[in-house]
Amino acid sequence: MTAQTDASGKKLGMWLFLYTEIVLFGGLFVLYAVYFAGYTEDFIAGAKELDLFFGVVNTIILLISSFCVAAGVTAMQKANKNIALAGLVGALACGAVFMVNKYIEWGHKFAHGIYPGSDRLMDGPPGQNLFFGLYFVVTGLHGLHIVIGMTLLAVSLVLVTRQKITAQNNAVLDNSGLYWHLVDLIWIFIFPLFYLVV
Amino acid sequence: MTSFYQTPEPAGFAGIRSWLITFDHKRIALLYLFSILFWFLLAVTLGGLIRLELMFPGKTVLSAQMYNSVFTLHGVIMIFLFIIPALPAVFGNFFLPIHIGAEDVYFPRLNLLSWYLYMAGGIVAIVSLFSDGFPDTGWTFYVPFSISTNTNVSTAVFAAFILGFSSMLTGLNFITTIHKMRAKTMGWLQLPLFTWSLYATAWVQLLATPVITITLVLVVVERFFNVGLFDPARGGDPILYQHLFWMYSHPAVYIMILPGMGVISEIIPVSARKSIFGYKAIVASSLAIAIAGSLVWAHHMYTSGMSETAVFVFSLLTFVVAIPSAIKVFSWVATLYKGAIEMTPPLLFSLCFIYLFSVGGLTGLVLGAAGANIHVHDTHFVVAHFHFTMFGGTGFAFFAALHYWWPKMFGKMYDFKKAYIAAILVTAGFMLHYVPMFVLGLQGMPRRYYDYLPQYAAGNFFAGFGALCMIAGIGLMMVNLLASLTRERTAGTDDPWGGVTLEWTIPSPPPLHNFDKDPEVMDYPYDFTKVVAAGSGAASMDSETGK
Amino acid sequence: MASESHIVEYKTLGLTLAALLVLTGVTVGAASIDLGWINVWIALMIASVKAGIVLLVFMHMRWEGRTLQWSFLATVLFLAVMIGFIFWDVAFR
Amino acid sequence: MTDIINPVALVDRSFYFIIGFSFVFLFAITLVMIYFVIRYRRSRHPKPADIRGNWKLETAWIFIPTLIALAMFVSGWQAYTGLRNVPEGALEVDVIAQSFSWIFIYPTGKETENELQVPVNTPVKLNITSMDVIHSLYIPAFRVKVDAVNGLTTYAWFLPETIGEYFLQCTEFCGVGHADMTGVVRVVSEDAFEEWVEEDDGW
Repeated sequence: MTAQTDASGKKLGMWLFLYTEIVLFGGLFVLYAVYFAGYTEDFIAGAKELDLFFGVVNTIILLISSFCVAAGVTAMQKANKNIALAGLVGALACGAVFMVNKYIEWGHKFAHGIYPGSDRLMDGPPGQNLFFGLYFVVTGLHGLHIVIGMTLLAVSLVLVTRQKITAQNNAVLDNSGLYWHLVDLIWIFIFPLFYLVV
Repeated sequence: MTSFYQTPEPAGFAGIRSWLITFDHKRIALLYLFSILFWFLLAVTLGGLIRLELMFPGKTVLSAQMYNSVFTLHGVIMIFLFIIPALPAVFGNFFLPIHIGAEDVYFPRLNLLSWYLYMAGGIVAIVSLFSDGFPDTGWTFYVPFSISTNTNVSTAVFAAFILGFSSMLTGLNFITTIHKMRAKTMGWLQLPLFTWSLYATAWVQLLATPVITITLVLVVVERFFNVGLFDPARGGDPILYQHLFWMYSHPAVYIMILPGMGVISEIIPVSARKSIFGYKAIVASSLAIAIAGSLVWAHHMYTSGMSETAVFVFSLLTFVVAIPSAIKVFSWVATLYKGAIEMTPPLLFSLCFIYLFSVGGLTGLVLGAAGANIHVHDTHFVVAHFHFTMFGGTGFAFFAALHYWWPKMFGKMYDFKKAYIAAILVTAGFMLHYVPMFVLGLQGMPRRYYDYLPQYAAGNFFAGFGALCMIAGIGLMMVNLLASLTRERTAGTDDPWGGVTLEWTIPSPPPLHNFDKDPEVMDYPYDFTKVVAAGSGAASMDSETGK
Repeated sequence: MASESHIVEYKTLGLTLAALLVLTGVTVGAASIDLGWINVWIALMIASVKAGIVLLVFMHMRWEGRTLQWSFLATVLFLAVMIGFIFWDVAFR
Repeated sequence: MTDIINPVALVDRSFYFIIGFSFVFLFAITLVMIYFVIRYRRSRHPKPADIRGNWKLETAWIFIPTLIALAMFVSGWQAYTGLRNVPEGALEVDVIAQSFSWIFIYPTGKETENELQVPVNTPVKLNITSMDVIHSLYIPAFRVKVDAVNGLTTYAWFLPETIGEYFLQCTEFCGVGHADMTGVVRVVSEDAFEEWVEEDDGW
């Protein structure tokens, strides 16, 4: 019997897992699509209340972080440990900034009386409640994924410094990278759906 | 040849640990087997309580609130802890790697994690019963009721969430295993049909399960944060919840039945000692069921108030799904034609499967037709229908698989005569149990009713009586199987039925690494010419095991 | 082995990032012009292009085998069915 | 009123059409299966044939069931449209479901609880909604069933052709009183209905 485990299977497994993540968010996009169709005006009004600045900055941050991770993976393939580390640190820093931005942004909304079950949403038009309900659920779930992704990247970082991830054996880094890109991929859709439907 | 039971694992894996931290797919399969049997018997007991309560009008053994919790728990356990994992997690884990000539699944650690998640889900479900009153929503958790009821819905939903994860990871593992670990000479069209059915199932598990995950998350979010996404007063749409729920739960029906069909596709050719009829058609129908089955979810919702266009589309698609199932049934029967059929307990269970599943499928046509559905929707007719498919189908396939692979898993043979009696008792009890429920449904008795109008008394009495017969049969079957474990190893269990797939080429129970030398893969997985030439069969086997 | 997998050069990655940033600018710009309901579709189309770029380059899908490429398409198709078929109900209610 | 087709007949026709074919299929499959198992048992027929498929047969049993299934779909759809197309001049009654009873409101403003009184041979349209969770109005005798959903008005109609009492039930699980959420449909003569609906009973 030959050893049947090679890295291509690990990658396939990771992709299969990513499919489940895509469908997971897909369920929320179903809700979005239906409620957008039903309450278009309210959704547009809601989107105007979101701070486009934060949306754009967070988009750029995530794109840069994705680049950092991709560069890190390339560096590792070339056995260039220091650049790989730099890439991971950069991505982690971007993730942290993203979360801080999110925190500020949510804080602003809370301060304006916009949070699930708040008087303003309870008494306002139904579409507004739905828009912000979805906003909090979707960005909350996405934020959770950012945290998970950062954990994975941090683990990879440690493994790289300990030489556990090498040019020949980089499945963990590869897969963490894929996860991070997926989180970015989902944000690419969240951004226009919530900030740009004005 | 030492079997995987005797082979000691590395240091630190001795005793109970050799089971609790094992990565061996066979041991994990057995962990699943016994935990699944436990949940199954628990849920059977709960089902028995339901029937007992309904056997006579008025209050008999349960209060109304308790009755609602019992049928919810019965549904949750049967669906999430028995039917969905039964065949993939037990027999898939045990035989999928062997069927493709592999040493283990691709992610052995993940496999063990799936079992732990499975057990954790079950325990959370039970905990919710003792903490704050078990949810009384039914396993469908329909909003707004599931959001407004005071019982412990969140815990039960969380249990289902964990169990969904477990099922998803099993699917992920199987797909990777089938893609990456097939014996070098094994092409896709040399896979046994059970493996094919698991492959189709795994894709459904993988893609459909996240939908229920997010739906259940939304229910919990609604309960804790009061977001109002399904609250009609605040713009939410309760029917949308039903869409999301059935978007998973209808494909889940095929997660349940496809592996069962795979088991039958193994047993029939071996018993007839003849190639399966239409191998490619069966493979194609498995995939077709998986794909088309994902497009028909809203046929559970004809009366929900959704649009008539949707009723039209989903009803039409529903009839399309009927075809691949019909192909399978025809192919099984055609396989019997001009075979050399030997009656064995697994074959008897398989024949009962074909009959009961056909009843389930054909009554499904009544439910698929928009107009006819309206009358019987949410009545006992539906309950009888899905028990015919889920229990008469998947349940009987599970029993057939137990009897078929038991000697391979344990190296021990059970008593045939008791197995036949059990099979007949279960089937007869089953008919007496569920056929009256069809009649009750047509008369208009709704499901989930704690009490009923007087005209339904006779039917409910018969159903209750049948349920008791069925439970007796299940008890006999379990005793018969488990009693065989106390015996010495039975000789001749390596290949008692004359099977030709790879598991029958290795000793029973299999050695630790399954294959000591590279398996010899046949060009066609159901080529019985050599077995026919060699002769011999299970009948001789039985006289040896005897008393 | 992993070392056999395709190596994407830094330059390619850099150009990809540049393209993504430009598209982000384009989508924000497009949103500021009021075209009614078309806005949403434009935004979604640009988002799909961006997602495609991330997928093909950053996630190496461009260099993967058919199994991954087809299964990814199947997932997207499943998602499309989920969203699309809902409208058999919602759009005609 | 004779030109109105009672959807009950359509539903039953669809049901018998489907169940009839199903019985034929079921008996055919079961008998053939049992016959094969007995006729080709190993002791009598030890040498199996090696048949791996037959594309003509397989095409036939894909094609023919497809046609039958489509016919079943059509019959079901006809019955469904019968249930959905309300004839003109129907008596409109508003139905409000709540945990755990049914409220019926007549055009005159009269309200009843758990009792629906209708005149014979007049089509009745029910406009149904719910005040809380989802319920489902089910009148087996008239093959009527439709969910009552908060925030949504659904409808159903039926044609009572015989004077008498029928029962109605809730078929969407709604909580501890679900099984008690039953009521009665009283079909009375037109005169009796007119008199009843006008009388003020203190609501």
